[in-house]
Amino acid sequence: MNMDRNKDRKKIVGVFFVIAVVIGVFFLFPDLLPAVDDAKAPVHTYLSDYYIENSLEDTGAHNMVTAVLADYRGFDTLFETCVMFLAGVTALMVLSTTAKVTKPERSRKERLQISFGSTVLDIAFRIIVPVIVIYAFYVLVHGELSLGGGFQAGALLAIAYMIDRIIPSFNSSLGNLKEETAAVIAGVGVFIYILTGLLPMAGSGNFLEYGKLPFGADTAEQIRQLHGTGILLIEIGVVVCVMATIINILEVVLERTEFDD
Amino acid sequence: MIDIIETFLAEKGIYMMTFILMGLGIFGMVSSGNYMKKIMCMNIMQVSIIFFFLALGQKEHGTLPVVVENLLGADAYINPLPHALMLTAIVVSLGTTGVALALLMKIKEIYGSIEEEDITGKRWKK
Amino acid sequence: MNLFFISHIPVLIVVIPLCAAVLCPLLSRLSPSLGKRTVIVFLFVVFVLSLIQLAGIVQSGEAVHYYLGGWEPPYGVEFVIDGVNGIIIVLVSFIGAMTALFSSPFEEADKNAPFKSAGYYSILCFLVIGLLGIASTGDAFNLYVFMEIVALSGYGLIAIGEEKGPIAAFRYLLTGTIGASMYLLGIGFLYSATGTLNMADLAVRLQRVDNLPLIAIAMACLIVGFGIKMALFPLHGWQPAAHSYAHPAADPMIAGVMIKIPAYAMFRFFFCIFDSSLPMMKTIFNIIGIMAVLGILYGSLKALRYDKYNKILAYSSIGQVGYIALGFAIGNFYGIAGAVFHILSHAFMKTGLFYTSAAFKYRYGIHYTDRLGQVYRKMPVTCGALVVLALSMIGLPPFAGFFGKWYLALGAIQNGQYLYVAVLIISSLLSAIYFFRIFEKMFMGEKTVSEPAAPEEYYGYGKLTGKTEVPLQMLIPIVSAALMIIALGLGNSFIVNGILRTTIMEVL
Amino acid sequence: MTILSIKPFLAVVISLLAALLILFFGNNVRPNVREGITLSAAVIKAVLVFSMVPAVLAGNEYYFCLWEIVDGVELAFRTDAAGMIFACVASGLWIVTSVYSIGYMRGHHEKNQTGYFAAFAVCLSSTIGISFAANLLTFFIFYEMLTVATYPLVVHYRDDKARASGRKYLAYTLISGQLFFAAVAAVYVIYGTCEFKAGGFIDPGSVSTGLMLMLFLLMIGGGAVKAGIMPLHGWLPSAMVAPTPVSALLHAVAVVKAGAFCVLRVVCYVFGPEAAGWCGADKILAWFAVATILLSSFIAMRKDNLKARLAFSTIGQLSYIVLGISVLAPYSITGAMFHIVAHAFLKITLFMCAGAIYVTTGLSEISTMGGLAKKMPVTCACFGLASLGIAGLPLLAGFVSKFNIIRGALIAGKPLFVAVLVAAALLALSYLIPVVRVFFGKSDRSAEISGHAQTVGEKYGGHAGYNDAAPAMLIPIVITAVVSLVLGIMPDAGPHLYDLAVIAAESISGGGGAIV
Repeated sequence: MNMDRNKDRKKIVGVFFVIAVVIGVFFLFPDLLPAVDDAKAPVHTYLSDYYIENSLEDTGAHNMVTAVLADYRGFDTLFETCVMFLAGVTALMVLSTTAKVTKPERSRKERLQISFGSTVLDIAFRIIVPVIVIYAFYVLVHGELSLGGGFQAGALLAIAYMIDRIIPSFNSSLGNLKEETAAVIAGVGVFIYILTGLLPMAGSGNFLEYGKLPFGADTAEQIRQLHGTGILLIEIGVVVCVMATIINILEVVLERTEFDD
Repeated sequence: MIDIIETFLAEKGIYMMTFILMGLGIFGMVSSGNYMKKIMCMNIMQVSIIFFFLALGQKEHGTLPVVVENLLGADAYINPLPHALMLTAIVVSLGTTGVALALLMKIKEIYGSIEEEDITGKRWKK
Repeated sequence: MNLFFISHIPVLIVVIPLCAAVLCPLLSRLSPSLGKRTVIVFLFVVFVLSLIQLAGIVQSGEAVHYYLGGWEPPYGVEFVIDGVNGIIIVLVSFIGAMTALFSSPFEEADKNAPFKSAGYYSILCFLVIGLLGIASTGDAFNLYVFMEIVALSGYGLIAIGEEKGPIAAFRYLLTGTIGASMYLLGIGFLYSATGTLNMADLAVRLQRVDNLPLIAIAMACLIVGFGIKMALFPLHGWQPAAHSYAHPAADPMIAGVMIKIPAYAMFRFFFCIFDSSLPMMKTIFNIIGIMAVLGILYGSLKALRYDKYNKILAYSSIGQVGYIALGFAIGNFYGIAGAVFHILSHAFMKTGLFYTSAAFKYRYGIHYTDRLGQVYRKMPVTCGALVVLALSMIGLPPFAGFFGKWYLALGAIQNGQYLYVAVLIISSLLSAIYFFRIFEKMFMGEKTVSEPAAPEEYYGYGKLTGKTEVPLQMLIPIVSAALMIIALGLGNSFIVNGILRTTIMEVL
Repeated sequence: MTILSIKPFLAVVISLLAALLILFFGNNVRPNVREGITLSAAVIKAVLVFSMVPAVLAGNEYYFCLWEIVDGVELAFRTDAAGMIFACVASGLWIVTSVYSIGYMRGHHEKNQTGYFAAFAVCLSSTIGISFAANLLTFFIFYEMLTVATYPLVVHYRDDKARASGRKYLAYTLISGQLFFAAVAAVYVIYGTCEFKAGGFIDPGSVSTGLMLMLFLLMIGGGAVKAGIMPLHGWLPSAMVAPTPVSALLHAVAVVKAGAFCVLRVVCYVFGPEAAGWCGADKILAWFAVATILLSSFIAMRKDNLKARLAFSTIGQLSYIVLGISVLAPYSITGAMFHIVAHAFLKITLFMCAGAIYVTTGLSEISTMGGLAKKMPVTCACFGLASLGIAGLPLLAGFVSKFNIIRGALIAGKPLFVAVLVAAALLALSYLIPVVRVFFGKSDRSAEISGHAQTVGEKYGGHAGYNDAAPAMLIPIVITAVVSLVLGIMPDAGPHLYDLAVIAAESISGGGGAIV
């Protein structure tokens, strides 16, 4: 008991120490960072201006964040997607050495009984799932125009699957993926991205240079459209990868842990 | 006097908060004995850095960096670059957390606990 | 066609193994060993490409720039490859390919669980990709992404290792995330002052920044970030456990290369981006020097205490990373050349030594040096390579380790930093103690190696066969590491004068 | 004139190749093949080395450069007169020692012979490398190679005693090697070159006295440890646990002579007499040498173990060489260099005799060897001859060298050293002659000895009653004894080693004015 109090006191001292150090640094060097909202700060006058002024013209994407993410810095995003894939594979590898938990196979009748507790909720979820899927596609294709993009769409699709999977009363309407299969699909998703990057090389462009996708484009407008195509293609890759990875992790966890129903 | 503090807080307050958040995150990672709490503190730290970048991207009178109808000029939009960077950082931290949780499950299976004291006392120390 | 191919080499070096890594699970579905073979073959292809690239750079004497997505820097991400990272890419791809080959007896393709070896190879390949990316990139944020790729694959390979692997990986994950976050924070500070992320552009625009506290804090963040990643002395906590318990076949890569590449990135930041004429640079270098000196002594002394082969090697790595940091702290041509050369030579030495460690585990399940008695009669080639590598670690000529030390000593003497020379000598002698102790146990100890009577007593990885030396896939990497040490030692002047000199001179 | 030729390099590499072959075949082939490799490599090496003598005598140098190893320093070999002397001795004696080794190892049924012969070959490779090295870095590479290659020989028996002495050996040599390394690096940074030059490349006054003295001491330390100058001699007596051929090699040819040669290179080819005299290093070195000569003689008198007594005798004799060098007079340098030759032949004879006695009779303590001469007349006679040579009696090789050193010291006006040298010669008599007297004296235990000899003889030769050492051991002993006799009468016989020493000394003092 006494020890605990001592520990707590130490923690409080630590917290105040951290706060004091940060405040101290800020009062010692008030000009350390530019003021928030200061439009004249170097952050806002160099690259930022270029992106804001040229992104629509360069890439045809109305959403500048998407333009930066998927086009100007598309290479970062490729590896961001790889991080997802890698996380899924790693989780699978880490947990694959432990034995799977065998769960008793339940009959359909039983499954229908164990649910969220009420028919209303069950039915509600049944209705929600298709809506989520449709919304996900909307988010995907709308990414370059307004807010949205592959990661969000992938997450939404995964949620649709998740609901389908964890509500016991569902009759597996979307099918039951094995975690290894999910990892394979995630890999294919990344590969779509890589292929999109490699294609412009055939048109004497650099890696990920969408403007030189070998689909025949001459005018500036067509090139802009090609950028749109490129962004869409990689977003599809991202969607597949993110969705499969989330499913992968979910399956790994579900198979190896005993949850209280 | 109050004016000065007010402008200071207005200009730098958000940075101060993010750094305090980061400091607390690291402090929590070091001090807490529960591995789950360590992961949470790790997330707090990562989020604070995301905040820091987003605060850098703020601009007076700036709006969302989406061209709705016509381009309004550079002053009208906030900086899109930090947002793009932070999307990447978020995904990376998501991946890290996922792996951390998987590891935690594994640790729980091996040691039967996620308290550092139990693990150190039992088997970690040679 | 020929030209097309050549101009894309910088990105192909990263993308080709990436294809293998992401398709590895799929290919393993088709045929159990297909994915694994693809990874090995692709990594060898990358090694050849990296050699072609290096030859081009040496011939032209200019750095290669590759604009990803066709966007010119600073708007897009670019790859910049000059002499220094050209040779580091060769190093990474060579050791990566060799390690992939080395792993194949450990990860026999299993029809019932095809994913097991596929997942391992995928993660290993990602480790190589991340390291190649860090070495190639010219963009500060891109470096962060690659750093995370390296870290994540590192966590995976450590976690699937031996008994305490998961917990070692978890600790590395916590520490490594702090490191990466500190790096990101440092980038954030620099970004706030310059508004750019491209390294070359940062260097130009930083010269106009007179906000010294900001630069100092950014540097501190970067030192902590890189320091954690490369296990520099006070920030090394995660390293010994991680290197001891990682997957034995991937351990060579983790211990040999994974902690060297952040050191290279540190070189990029401190010599290519920051203005070395700043008055506080001297203080910063002195701080790095103190960390390095303490690390060298700590690592060497700590290694004496352990009996576990991997632990000895891990602690010796802490000391050896100190050598590299020492070279940066010295900061003149010889110092930097010594540091970069030591990155190369130590990568081969440590990788080779971990190969031998894995070979002992594979054949006889040996973890402790006590059990190495007379093992050389059973595994003569492995032990011969071990002797060469260990002598190089001690720093005896004509092996590569000596010349790394030689350049560092030259640099330190040129600057009049005699303390550093003394530390180099002391560390050599300490490492002589722990390596000769291993020799004594190996060559003079009682015979402790024995064939287990029954298969269930057997705790090695390989199948029990009549042969006592490890299979050819493992012998080739072991022998090639030893040969590379000799070649690097005798040919060090080709590397230092032929490849590194122009780049380092530009930087200074 | 410089002749570009691959010969020096080949001479170095041939035994390295032999070592690899020996290791490769290992125990898979019959011992005859393995020893055949050793012997043929030894012969080829000797032929290569001796074939270069005439050109060197004519004032030419062979030169071979592999490639630039670091900026401005090449991995290069140059056969100057001084190096030639050492190489001739080493390569010539390798043949003898190989033959002897074969006899000894078989007679003794040693284990681990493969490793033994391989390490032996590497040792010789590095010794030739040391003698032909054209610059400090090449020299250092082979010097450290020698350190490492000798280690397996020292710990050959692999018991606790061997391990302890192996550790001791490594501690001494590695520490001094590392200090030598620091000094080489410093010299390279300060002077931008590492090339050996007769008369030295360091100018007096180029750096402060303190720094130069420090550099000198660091470098000399490397040589002094191997040459066994007190107080750095500790490893040498304890390394006696090794088999006798190793002791013979260590204490007569390769290691200790490499140390002495290192001192010669540093004093005469790096610093030069002038700079060495300027910073006062010569006096320090000389006094250490004097102290070592006297102390080691006194210690040697008290040792009953034959090998230990010889070891301390070695320590004393090597300090002769060092003293000769540090007198810095042309005659004394000639004498010092010739003493490398003379002492090599004499001491190897002594050691081989000790080994032969041990293998044949199992005796290692002097006090138990009474009347041995009756059983082993030839061995004992050779031992007596070599003892007299070590003491410096005229008509034996030791006399020529000691006479030259004394002459140099007299000319240089250092009578104290002359006194020490003469005293040391008497001391050498006083610790070696008693051994000979025991051999030729009466014995009350000869029956016991002959009993043992019979069993050993049976084991070895297959026929009982064998008394003197086996031919494989006896022939080398006789050869070296005869050579040391011949060299005493005609110092210039054979490959003109005395002339080489004179040439080297002239080239060293040619540029220097400090020599009085």
